[in-house]
Amino acid sequence: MTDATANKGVTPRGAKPRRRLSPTNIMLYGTLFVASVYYLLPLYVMIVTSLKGMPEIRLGNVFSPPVEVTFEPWVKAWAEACTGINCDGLSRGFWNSVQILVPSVVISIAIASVNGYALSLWKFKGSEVFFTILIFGAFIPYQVMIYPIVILLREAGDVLSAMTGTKIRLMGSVWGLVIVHTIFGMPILTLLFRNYFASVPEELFKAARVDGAGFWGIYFRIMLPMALPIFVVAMILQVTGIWNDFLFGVIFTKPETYPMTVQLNNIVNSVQGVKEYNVNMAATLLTGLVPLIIYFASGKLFVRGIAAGAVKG
Amino acid sequence: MAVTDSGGTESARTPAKKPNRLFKNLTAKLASVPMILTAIVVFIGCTGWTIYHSFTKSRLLPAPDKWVGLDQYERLWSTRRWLVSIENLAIYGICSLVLSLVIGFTLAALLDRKIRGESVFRTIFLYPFALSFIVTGLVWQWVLNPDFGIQSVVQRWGWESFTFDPLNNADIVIYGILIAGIWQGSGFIMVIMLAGLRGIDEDIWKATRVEGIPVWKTYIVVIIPMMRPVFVTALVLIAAGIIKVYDLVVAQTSGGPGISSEVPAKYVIEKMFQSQNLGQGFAASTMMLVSVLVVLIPWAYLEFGGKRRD
Amino acid sequence: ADLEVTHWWTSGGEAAAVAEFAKALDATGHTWIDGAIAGSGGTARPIIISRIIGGDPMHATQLNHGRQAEELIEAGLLLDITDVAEAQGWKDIINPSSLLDSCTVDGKIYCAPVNIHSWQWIWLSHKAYEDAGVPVPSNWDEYVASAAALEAAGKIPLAMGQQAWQSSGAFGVINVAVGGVELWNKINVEKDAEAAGGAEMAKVFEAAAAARAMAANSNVQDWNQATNLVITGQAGAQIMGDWAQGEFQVAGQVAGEDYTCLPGLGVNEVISTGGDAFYFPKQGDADIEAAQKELAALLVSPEVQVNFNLKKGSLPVRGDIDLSSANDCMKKGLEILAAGNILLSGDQVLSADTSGQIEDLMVEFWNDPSYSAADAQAKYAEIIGDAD
Amino acid sequence: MTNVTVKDLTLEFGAVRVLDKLNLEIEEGEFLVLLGASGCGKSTLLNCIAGLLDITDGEIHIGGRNVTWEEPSERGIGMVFQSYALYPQMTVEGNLSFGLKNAKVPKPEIAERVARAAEILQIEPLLKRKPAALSGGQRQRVAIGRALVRDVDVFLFDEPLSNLDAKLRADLRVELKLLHQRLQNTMIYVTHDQVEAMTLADRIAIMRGGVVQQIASPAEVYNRPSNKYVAGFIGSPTINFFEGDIAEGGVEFATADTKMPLTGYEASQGALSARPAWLGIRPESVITGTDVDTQPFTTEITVELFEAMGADTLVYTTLAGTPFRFRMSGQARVAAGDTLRIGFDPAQGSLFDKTTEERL
Amino acid sequence: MTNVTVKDLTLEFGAVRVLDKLNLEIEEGEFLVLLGASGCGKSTLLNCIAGLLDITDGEIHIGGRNVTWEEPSERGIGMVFQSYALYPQMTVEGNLSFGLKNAKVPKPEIAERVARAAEILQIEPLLKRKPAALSGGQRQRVAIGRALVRDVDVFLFDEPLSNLDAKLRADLRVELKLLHQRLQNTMIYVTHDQVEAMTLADRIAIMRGGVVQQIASPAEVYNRPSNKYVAGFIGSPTINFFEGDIAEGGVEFATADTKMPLTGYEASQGALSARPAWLGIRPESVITGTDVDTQPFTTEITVELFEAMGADTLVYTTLAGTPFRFRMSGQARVAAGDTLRIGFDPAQGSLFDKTTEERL
Ligand SMILES: Nc1ncnc2c1ncn2[C@@H]1O[C@H](COP(=O)(O)OP(=O)(O)OP(=O)(O)O)[C@@H](O)[C@H]1O
Ligand SMILES: Nc1ncnc2c1ncn2[C@@H]1O[C@H](COP(=O)(O)OP(=O)(O)OP(=O)(O)O)[C@@H](O)[C@H]1O
Ligand SMILES: [Mg+2]
Ligand SMILES: [Mg+2]
Repeated sequence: MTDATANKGVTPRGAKPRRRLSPTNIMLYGTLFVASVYYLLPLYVMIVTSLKGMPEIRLGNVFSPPVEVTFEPWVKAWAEACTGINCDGLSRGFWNSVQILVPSVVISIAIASVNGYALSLWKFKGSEVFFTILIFGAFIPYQVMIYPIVILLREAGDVLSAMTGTKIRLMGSVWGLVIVHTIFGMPILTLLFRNYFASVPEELFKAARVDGAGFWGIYFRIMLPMALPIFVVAMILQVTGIWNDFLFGVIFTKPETYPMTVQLNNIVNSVQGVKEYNVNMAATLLTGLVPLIIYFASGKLFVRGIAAGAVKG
Repeated sequence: MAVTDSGGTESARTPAKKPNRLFKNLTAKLASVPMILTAIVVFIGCTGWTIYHSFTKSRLLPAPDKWVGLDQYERLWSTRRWLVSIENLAIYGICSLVLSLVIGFTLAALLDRKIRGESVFRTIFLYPFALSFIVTGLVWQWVLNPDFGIQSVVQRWGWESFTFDPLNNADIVIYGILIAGIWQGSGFIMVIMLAGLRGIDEDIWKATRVEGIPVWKTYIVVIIPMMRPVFVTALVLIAAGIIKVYDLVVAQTSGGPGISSEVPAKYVIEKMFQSQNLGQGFAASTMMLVSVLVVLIPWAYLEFGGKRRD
Repeated sequence: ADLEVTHWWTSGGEAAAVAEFAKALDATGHTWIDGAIAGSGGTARPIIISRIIGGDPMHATQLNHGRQAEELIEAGLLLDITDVAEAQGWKDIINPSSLLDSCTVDGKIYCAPVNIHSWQWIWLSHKAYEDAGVPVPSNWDEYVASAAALEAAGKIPLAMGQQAWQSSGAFGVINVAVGGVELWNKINVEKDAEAAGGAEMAKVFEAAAAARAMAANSNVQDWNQATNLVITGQAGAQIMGDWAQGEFQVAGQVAGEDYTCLPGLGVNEVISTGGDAFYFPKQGDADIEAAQKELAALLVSPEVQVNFNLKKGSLPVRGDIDLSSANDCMKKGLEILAAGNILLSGDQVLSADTSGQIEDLMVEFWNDPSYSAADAQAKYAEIIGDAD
Repeated sequence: MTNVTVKDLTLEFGAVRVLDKLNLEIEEGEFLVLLGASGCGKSTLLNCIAGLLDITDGEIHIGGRNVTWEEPSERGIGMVFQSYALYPQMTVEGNLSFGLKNAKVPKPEIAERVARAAEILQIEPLLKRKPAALSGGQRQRVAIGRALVRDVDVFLFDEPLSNLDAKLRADLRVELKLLHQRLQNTMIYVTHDQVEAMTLADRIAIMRGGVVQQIASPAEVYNRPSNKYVAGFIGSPTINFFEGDIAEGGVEFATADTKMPLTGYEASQGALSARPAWLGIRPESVITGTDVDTQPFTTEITVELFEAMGADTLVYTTLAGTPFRFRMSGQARVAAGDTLRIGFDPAQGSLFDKTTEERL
Repeated sequence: MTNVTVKDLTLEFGAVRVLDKLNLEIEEGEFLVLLGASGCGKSTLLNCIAGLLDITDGEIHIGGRNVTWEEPSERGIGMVFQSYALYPQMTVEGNLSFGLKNAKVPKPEIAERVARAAEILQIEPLLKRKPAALSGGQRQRVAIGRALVRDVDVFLFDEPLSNLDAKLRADLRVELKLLHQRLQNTMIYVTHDQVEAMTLADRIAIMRGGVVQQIASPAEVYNRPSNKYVAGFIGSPTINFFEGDIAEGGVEFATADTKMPLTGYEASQGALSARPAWLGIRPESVITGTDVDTQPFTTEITVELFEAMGADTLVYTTLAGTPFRFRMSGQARVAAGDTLRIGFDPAQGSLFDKTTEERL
């Protein structure tokens, strides 16, 4: 209506004139902008703080930009900060985290995708029951499970040792941790994959069976290549989840293999006199870097994958 | 492997006989063994183990023979800290459920209005999800610090009496945690909502425009009801997160000031390991489980029981 | 062999002290693998216990000695080091002997005590009192009287961290100082609920309530941040165990000049003899067991004791060593110890569960000004009544 | 009086020009069908008329009013979508009344209008059901009803029947035709089904690449297609084309080996002159049996393949070097390899210029 | 020799019985079309034959072998799906060779077979492309190729053309017919498009609710439908039914106000006896114009509605109290309200018992 009156006398022709600053647009972008401030503020604070020296922090507020930019805290967080008597910062944890991350992500996704595939295309009696249990499992607090799982892993390790004749320890090895991540990642990932594979046209599955492909043939040759978007989602979720994990990392590893989050906790909680906020923030940013980069790099794929898998069903 | 589902050459020689049910889809069943084990051994077995031991007087080590009946539960429900924890979880849970859905949906709806720079905004809203709760807690502890953070900035701007110090105020500390929790998780909900919105038939939008329905009304009356499955998915994800909230509280307030921001998961952990009273911890975790079931079972019944889908 | 040792000593003074152990062990040809877990025993203990239970234990671990390890010992998960103790004659040298008793189950010794920590101290900042223009008090009552002046000068009278163990520890100190040793023993050792609910104890709670008011503006989390408030003169005092001394030391402050320490709050000069001990989970490997025992012996050896305790600010566990290089505060402690004015520590007399309940109560009490002393006392008596 | 006028309508998606200076005049009460291959811009044009797309250039008038800049809801149009676009969580009644409620029409009037629409469309028993509980045809009827209750002058249909099966499609086609006769509204109807177009339309506009190729009555489009594209597009089975030359004076059409008389051909403008051209002959204009000899052109062919479709039989053969199809009665008995005598009148076909492909 | 035999096939989904003791015999080299309304169990039957569904009861033999419990890939069948079901990430070549690779056929032989199939289907230039880069018709051809390379005896088609547009459908129909003539394989073809059924089939099996209603040649099904359902199902536009009584001796069919002679009616079994019945008359068996008077039954009707579809015109009227449709040539000029004289031979129609609805 406003447009019509505003353009009285002009014969309406061609594209409708759009005012850039229409109330709707102001509302729209205004809201987005305010929301952005809320979401960006902490990141800004982290970056700014990590670039300041301690005296400046004590004087100023968290939002003021650094007067004197220093990379000291970053260096310290990465290579010098002490926990106990080890003063090599986060650097040690980084590779440990990578070593934990890669097998955990690969195995947990591999198992969950096979589960989802079996649950959607090769249903058998009772398969839905197990799936339901799995989904309920997503709600059980991890803490409740730690104790029994510790015992289970110990026993499983003993059983394996007895079977193979060599000493195998699941507790305290990367494999124990991989098992734990696989177990706790399973509910959500399985749901994701199940929904995705359920949306694959059934005829494709039938065609492959007529072509003589079996369970694994169809999985590897047909489904896997098609499921890329959902694999991306699963990968992103697992990478962030496992990278950020503290509880399992600390219980199921040893000092030599502590992941980065444990080092972060140590740096942040080892207060030497005053809290070195700048070092803490630098350490925090460094720890979050891997998942952050993954998100920034694959946000689009993530949204697409979610649309393909999570939302249906 | 004597029998395979696809190779099945052996069964081909005895074609007229119906093969044994058990060996049907054998590969599928074998491939599901990890899932079956997880479901039965871990989720059912461990839960059962935990529930059983909640009736014992287990201290540092599980003591299945020291049966004490409901003692642990009686003590649990007479402990102030547990009651506070439950109350906090309820407040945090309801608020974060509602706010996550509202914020997630609103942002998704805004992004869906064919705006410029959609991917920039989307990334901004989503990135906190990449950060752990520990990091989230730390950063917000810092931002909400009364001496350096928002409060001091506003005061420095000249509004001297401005106070915003949720983390040191027992009455509102849980909302301070909520701010951080929402910050971390709502982006993910937004993405899910966005995906759901993208799945809405374009023609529905056209139909409402032809009928002259205002945009906001279309969202509320038409789009949201159509997105029911998406909301359910989001709800499940949020709820699963809420019940587990622990790291965030530890990193941000350690349950303080006092016990005003305690949560059940923290109670469980501390009773189990710090106070070395496994029985008490198990009783508390059993109660958490029960509350999950109370919410989940009616939902599952409505969702799957009433009408059989696919 | 490589010996992995877990502990939660990560603050400045603590880490320096641990480094002494490591140095000593490395000198023997073994390697100290440091498994520090920051964030106090609360964070570290679940990790330590799950690893021991899970069959993947570290080689040695810090635990507060006392009742925490009882069940692990009963379950046969910890190494018996009686032979080391006998060879080294621990029975004769460990002072007070209660420390060794806490390591003993059924006549066998399972841990090596490394230090004595006592809670009964208040640390006063000279700078703060200077700024406030009042003299440094010499006992609790004077201190309470000076609080108003401190506050007027913009100081926090009492620095308190908000971790639960600090709340309950500070209460214990006030309990001993205000209520006396006898009352304390009655409640904590004999678990006399009546005494806990009695009139004398009511005074203790009143005093704690007063302290609560003085600490109202102290919104730091960690104990050493609170100590730092005292060191920098922002706060007048902190009730904290002797480990706080390490922080003063790292900050280069001198007892008597920059700060004053009053054992037993200057009222009842006793010290509790809690402390840390190292336990050695069973490994099932003879070589490693030998190394573990070597480490046990090393921890109690005179030289290591001196070096460690000087850095840590705690008292050595042996009475036969010369600590002439110790500072004022430590010397005060040593004197009290020598005089036998000692008290068992809370860890030794109460189960972790009861301590946990008291901690819960105290953290609530300290942080909630509306929680009346009487209510808190009633709850306290209830807990003592249920204690086992 | 013209009811809907589209003047020089241009629409671009980014750099792609989907509609190109398109002009269209639709009379009041007319049933206009937009017909064209997939992707030719039919839906786009309809959406522009509805105001659902912002046009790049041009004007749109509805009922004499320039509505170029008006909102869809103010243009006096109702629209029916291919996917029905019913609101799934509302009952049929809710679907029908939603727009009215929103426009603050008084309750009794809403009830009355819904009742009337339901009666017209015979969906009264369904009013309390949700769309999920309706069959495809019922849903389509509700979608039409939603436009109906709004009492608009112009109905826009975007392939409203293409999601339905053949039988239902035929039934609803008849219903739509009757509805139009009853309401006498202006209707603009998009489809790519030519049977729908032929049976429903007062006029058909055939589109190709964003441009209208021909706009005329179904018979005209069928019998006198304005160019080769239209001729090939309309008619099933497809028209047969011969490539050849028109003889001087337009008396004859000559392919490499065959000559066909053109006497009586109605040229579109002026007389026929000698030039290369296409001759299009529809399969159903071929005559067999006893009447063959009445035709100006007769020949003998060999049956290569035949399709018996019940009512008709389609015969495939080669004539003048090109594949040639023609229709016979369903009762005819033929077999591959049979020789048949057929005849037709080339002057009843259409001639197209070889290069411009325009009808001559 | 029978190639595919289905014996007492029963299939239940939970409590729902979708196929009910179904029997079917298909000759070697025969082209059998399964025709029926949506949801009648056509796809289910096909899937059972292919081994993709576990049957509840019964037996399936292919080439004389009982394959009831064999894997799909071992049954010697190839299957083509409605949605093509091409593997999207493989090239055309990969799609064609996937089954062979699974069967461990030697490389050179795979290459040879793929080349042959590609040649037959004329898709050689497409071999390196992925399905996404193909048009609908090309995809369908690849899908057929996938069955072709496997050198199977029996081809199963599940509505292979229904996703294509009308034009392409007609073209591929012809190609399929030629392919069958060339390969002489057994083909079982599911559709609900009757034109496809009529043109392609050697025999048509008409299904309804999991039961076969009639199985016969297209002409037989069209001209002598075994019951009222089949008569109504086959033929477009739909057959007209009159309700009435057969007179004693079967000489006449009488509705409330009209009498039609039945002389010459070929009864299915025995002679016609007096009873209530339906008479079905196909729209295309009605004659207008000069020949009307040669017909046993003539009458005068009023045109109520007509649909001009180019080649034909469909006229709607009322005859003997029931709506009646008939087909005229596309060139006929009629208008609503016109009066026309029409005639037909009721004996060429079909009579159905009033209660059993079986053909008499
Ligand atoms: N939003 C869009 N952005 C870019 N191009 C578009 C968009 N919508 C349609 N097009 C293009 O415009 C052209 C016309 O599309 P339109 O939907 O009008 O075709 P149509 O004639 O309705 O086809 P159909 O019969 O398949 O519905 C197509 O080439 C299409 O690819
Ligand atoms: N997996 C299933 N579970 C339960 N019922 C099913 C299942 N698949 C099919 N049906 C039912 O079986 C009946 C026959 O289905 P089928 O797919 O064979 O029909 P159709 O004849 O192929 O139909 P269309 O022509 O629509 O493809 C339908 O009523 C359908 O609802
Ligand atoms: Mg379209
Ligand atoms: Mg089907």
